[in-house]
Amino acid sequence: MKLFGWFGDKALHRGVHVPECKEQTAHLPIRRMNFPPVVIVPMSQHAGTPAIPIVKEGQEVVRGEPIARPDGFVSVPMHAPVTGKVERIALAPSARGDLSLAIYIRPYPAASQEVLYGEPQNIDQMSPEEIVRAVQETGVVGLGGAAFPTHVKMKLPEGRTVDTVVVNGCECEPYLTTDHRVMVEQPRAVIHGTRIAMKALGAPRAIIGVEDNKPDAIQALRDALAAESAITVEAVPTKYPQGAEKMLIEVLLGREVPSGGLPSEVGVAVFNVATLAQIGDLLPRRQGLIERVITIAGTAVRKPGNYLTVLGTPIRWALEQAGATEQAASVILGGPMMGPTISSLDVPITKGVTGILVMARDSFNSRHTIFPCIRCGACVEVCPLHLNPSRLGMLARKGRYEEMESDFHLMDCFECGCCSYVCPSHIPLVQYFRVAKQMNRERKARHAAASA
Amino acid sequence: MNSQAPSRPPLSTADGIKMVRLLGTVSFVCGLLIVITHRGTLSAIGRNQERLTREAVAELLPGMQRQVVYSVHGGELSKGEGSDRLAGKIYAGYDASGKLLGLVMEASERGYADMIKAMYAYSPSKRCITGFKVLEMKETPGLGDKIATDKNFLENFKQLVYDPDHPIVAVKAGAKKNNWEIDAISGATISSRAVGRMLNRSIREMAPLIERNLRRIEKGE
Amino acid sequence: MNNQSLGHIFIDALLINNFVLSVFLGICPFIGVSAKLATAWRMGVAVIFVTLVSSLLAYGTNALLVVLNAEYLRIISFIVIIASTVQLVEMFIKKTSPALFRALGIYLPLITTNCAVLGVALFQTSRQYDFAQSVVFAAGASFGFTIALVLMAVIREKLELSDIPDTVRGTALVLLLAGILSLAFMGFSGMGVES
Amino acid sequence: MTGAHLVQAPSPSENYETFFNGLWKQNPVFVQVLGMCPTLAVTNSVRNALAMGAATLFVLVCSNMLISLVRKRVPKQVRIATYILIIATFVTIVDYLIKALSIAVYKALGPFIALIVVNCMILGRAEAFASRNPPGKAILDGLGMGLGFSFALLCLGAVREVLGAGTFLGVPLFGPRFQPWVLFLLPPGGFLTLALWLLVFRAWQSRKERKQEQWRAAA
Amino acid sequence: MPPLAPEIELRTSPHFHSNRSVEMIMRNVVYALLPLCAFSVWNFGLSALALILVSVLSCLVTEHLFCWLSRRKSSLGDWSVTITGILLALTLPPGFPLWMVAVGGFVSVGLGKMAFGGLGFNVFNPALVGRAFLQACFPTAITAYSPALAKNRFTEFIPTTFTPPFLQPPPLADWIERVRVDAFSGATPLMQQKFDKVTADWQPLFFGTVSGSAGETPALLILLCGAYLAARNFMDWRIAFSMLASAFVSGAAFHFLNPAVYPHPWFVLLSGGLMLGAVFMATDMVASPVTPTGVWIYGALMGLITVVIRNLGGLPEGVMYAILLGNAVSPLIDNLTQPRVYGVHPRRRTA
Repeated sequence: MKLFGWFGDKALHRGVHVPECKEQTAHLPIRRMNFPPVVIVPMSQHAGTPAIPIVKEGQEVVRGEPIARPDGFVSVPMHAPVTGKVERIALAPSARGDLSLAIYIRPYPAASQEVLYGEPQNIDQMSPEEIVRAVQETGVVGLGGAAFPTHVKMKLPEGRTVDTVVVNGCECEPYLTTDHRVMVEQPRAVIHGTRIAMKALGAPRAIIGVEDNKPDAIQALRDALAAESAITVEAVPTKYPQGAEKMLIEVLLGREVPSGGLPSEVGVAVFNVATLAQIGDLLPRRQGLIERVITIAGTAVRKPGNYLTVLGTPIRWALEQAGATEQAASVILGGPMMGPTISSLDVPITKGVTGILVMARDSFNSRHTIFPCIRCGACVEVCPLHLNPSRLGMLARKGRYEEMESDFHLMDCFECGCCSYVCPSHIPLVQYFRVAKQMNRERKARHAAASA
Repeated sequence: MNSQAPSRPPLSTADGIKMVRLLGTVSFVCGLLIVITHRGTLSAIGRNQERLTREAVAELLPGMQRQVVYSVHGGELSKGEGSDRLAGKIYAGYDASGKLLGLVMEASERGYADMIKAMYAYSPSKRCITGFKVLEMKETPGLGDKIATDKNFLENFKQLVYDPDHPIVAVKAGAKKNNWEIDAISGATISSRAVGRMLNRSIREMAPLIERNLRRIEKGE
Repeated sequence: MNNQSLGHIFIDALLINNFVLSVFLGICPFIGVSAKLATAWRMGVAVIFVTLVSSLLAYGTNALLVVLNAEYLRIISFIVIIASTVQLVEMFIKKTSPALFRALGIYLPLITTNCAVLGVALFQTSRQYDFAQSVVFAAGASFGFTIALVLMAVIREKLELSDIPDTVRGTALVLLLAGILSLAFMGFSGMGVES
Repeated sequence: MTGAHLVQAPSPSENYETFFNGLWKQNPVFVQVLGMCPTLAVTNSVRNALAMGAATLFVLVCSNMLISLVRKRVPKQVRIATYILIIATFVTIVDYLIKALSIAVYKALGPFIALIVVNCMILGRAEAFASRNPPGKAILDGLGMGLGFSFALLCLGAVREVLGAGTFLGVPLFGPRFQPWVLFLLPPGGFLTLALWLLVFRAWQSRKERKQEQWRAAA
Repeated sequence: MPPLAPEIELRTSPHFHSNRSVEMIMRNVVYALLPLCAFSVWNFGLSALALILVSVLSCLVTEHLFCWLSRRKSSLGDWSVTITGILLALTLPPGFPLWMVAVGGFVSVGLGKMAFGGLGFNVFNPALVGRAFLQACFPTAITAYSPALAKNRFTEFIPTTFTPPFLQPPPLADWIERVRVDAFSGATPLMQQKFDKVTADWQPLFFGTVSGSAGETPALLILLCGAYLAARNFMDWRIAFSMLASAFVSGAAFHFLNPAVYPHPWFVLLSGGLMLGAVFMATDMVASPVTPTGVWIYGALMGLITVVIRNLGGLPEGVMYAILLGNAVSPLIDNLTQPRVYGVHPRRRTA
């Protein structure tokens, strides 16, 4: 709660101001990372059904060649990130902790790594349906972290229209600067991708929302746009979690996505800038997604920066390249607000990984005693969804998970972490909510099993 | 009581008669018991009540030998308790020689906690209140309830003048200047003032009636 | 005759001499039915209903008893009135609003032994309230009961999320809370008395 | 409204047990939490507490006896009505008796004498015990419960009078400069004192349980 | 890259954390209360100092005792009990017998806080529970006020301060006669207004050089300390503001209905414990609602009750009762004003 409200309309009213910590990498141009000795391509790098391998062990693959086909509509193909030999197809650990099927490819050290696969296609002559199919072929998923297949977002349910495409260039998580660098270095790809998305959805206009702590990105995009009128670039005041799609829609358009609903219900589709940059880049050449930009930063890394990394690169390799120091004590996949710490370095970088933070011990003041909730209401003030984390937390402590869902909208929470961030009692609210959601899911599954 | 079964089986006529008979018997026994108690205690209760008021009146009118009760009906005075137990009452007290010592009346007023009920003695000849006694109250113990016990406070009512031009009123402790004022108990202003108001209202209502009927009362008719 | 104004009587029964918190009537349901807000609220509504009806009936009955000079039957007739009022209200609600009946159903029989209801009838008689005063008094008393019950229920629901020490849990806790609430309600004493 | 207690019939093995059950083990106030209203309302002095206890004891014993006498003839359907009728009768009787004996006590207890009718303890004993046992036992049960109730009232009354007024049965205990804790005479004091007694009772019981467990563990 | 192996840190997000903590908030409230304590000592002398010290000490000891009894770690470190102690002292008359203060401290912490499970779980403001207990217990002693700026206040104690335990405090009238510097008669400005319809000037009320409870008099200083807390976001200014505003508005309504009886709204605002209550006690986070709409309703309700009790009730002061009643209603307010969750149409209430 602040003494003075924000009277400007285009800003997030809730949420928090977190330390940005972006100066470490924001100015560093994207560099290519060396290929690892082995790449691990999991079949499930996206939300939806896992892909099905179409290669065999021992088979040679060319960089860019499809190696797995989608299983159904809500699924995407995988492409070989490197030219090399399929070493084995086996279960591999993932960052979530469980095992999933993956294709291990050993790159040929001497082979050309130019992408030879793919052929040009003329997008202007394609129908929206054809674009959706083409996007699925590229294997592009939401690169902002959610990893939801992009073509699914481009396919509207019957009778629904989208009037605005919102391009999410906020990147509100501290430390991360991948989207920032993509906007600065590839503004044309972003805009091209935006046009493709508009065409696929039949949307007459698009807004690129960029937080005002990235003036160079805004400038680059505006320069690339020239006199174009259908696409506009809007600077929004920096605040976390503005990069969440519901929040950005509210800030830019003043529309509220119904609880449990999709943005298309209010005529909006939201895409991450990096996602659209990839589409703008890959679609005309009919190529697949094989690499992405990640930020490697943190307090225990010698060469922080934005690295163009082939998908499937083991994190251990990536950290060796960036030079993690002796002090490194924890590795966070993604940003410090929502990213999980990982326990194993032998998991690969997948399509949804936006960054890797290598932190020295005690980089965060996280060793506090937990006090009981003193009902200060700070969490209620910051929750972007207007939930009541204080009450939710107290219910969670007593194990009253069902009530949390039925009466206090637990399922709306997207775990942005604002409540935990501000809590003076240091209650790990978000963690409570994760547990509660999981317990509810398990209970429902049990019920379903029992009634079946 | 949740043990009461909500569903009842249908009753036959014989059952019904049995039930009525039983209830009748029980009611009869109960009624008998009540009536016996009522009859048995009636005189004791009457004596008790009479003694209570008598003692209170006697305390307010020292030296009283004989007491006559008048009841007030619509601005008229009539001798005896009367049938209407809600009517106001005036107790007249006489000394051994039959001279009127004073009149005792009841008054009540909202105090700090609940109604304060009190009796006071009034001397028609001196036109002043000569005694005061609290009958019932729930004033704060140790504070407001001093109106019944505080010596200095009760001293006020030894000679509190009824003056038609000046209302009886409680003033701040120690600020009493006129003999129609009451020195309040410090810290118990509200209770003290309630007493003042009570007396003022009651005496203003009763004094004209008493003036009119003074002759009768003096003779004890 | 009692000369108090209707407003006084209402405020007095509602706040100053709240039936539960300072006259100690209806303590059993106050302790027993105050664990959940929803049930407390329904109990409160049911009590308001029954109290108002039985207060009217008790007023009439008392007048009759006075005329017959049979005041020794007062207690018996009052308790009979209340028991039958509860039955009547139950039947009436069942006929007119089955939904309400489902909500209130299980609370209605409990009201028979709620001393607040009998208390209203006895107090209005002993204080010699007239008809309007009786109604207002019954309304104030039953609203006061409901207020206390609802307040206690929300507080107890809140405390369910707290780490109450084991020794205090249960009736003792409710009584402690009632004590503090009663302290807070003392602020109303002397209300409306000229100072 | 603790219905569970109402159907808890005491073990009928011994008269002795019947009597002491109510006095201590199943104490209506401290254990069963019944009859709260008079417990709180009239315990601001020992005298009132004792008078109330005696009145309740009288009603309880008499109604238990009468109900036990007619128990075999009462059909289920009119059971409660009969009990209430009987209880109300004895309450009326006690009302008049107190009025005849002492107006002062009568005034102090006020409508709470009449409210004995709705004391759930009495109806509870009628339903749970008197209606299932012969008169002798019913009287014993009534005595036990009534004395247990009076004992609880005395406990409260003693604390409240001693602290609140510095007196016991009207006799000053501490001399004139004692500062009375007026709160204990006021309604909040009733709640707090009862809460305190319940805590004491609870603590005592849990200690006993702990000891028994230890004893059992040792054996 | 060899590290990470032996003692890897596994945390859950968010890894960032603001630097605020309960201990820090509570400590700052204590800082904000210290000027009030200092003023109180200057205004009332040694007795006020003894009062504050004994009150804090008894609260600390009680909390420690209860922690020990329940075999928990001592919670003195979170400073919250210190606040309770100071607040309790500031609401008592400066010459309040110390043994009663100790009783009050014990009741505040024992009954008002630890019985409910300690910090974060108390339903009512602990200091006010203690104060209400004392008010009901010792109505005479708690209305025995001593004059402000008395002579010799730094060299002698108010005679009632060292009353032996369990005995009544001696009467103060003679002592007041001896030490007073103005026409003080033992009544605070509020009492004078209530019973004698004498309304005090605003300057002494504003600067606090009047009789009253130990820390409630300096309106200006309380506002400044509150402003510090509000500016550093350690206090919900909306509660204090809405309570004061509502008291002002309802006070004005009464005043303009009958100016002869009811005081001017400025007097309502500056006199008695309203400022202290609104700024430091109504804003007690634990006992107030958390919802944004709720806090406004909560404050407004307390302001209204304060004025109603002051103007219509039997007591000169109603802030304490108003806040306790507000505390009691606050869970209900919380339930009824749950924020409308983003994307949930139409407005749905959760009970």
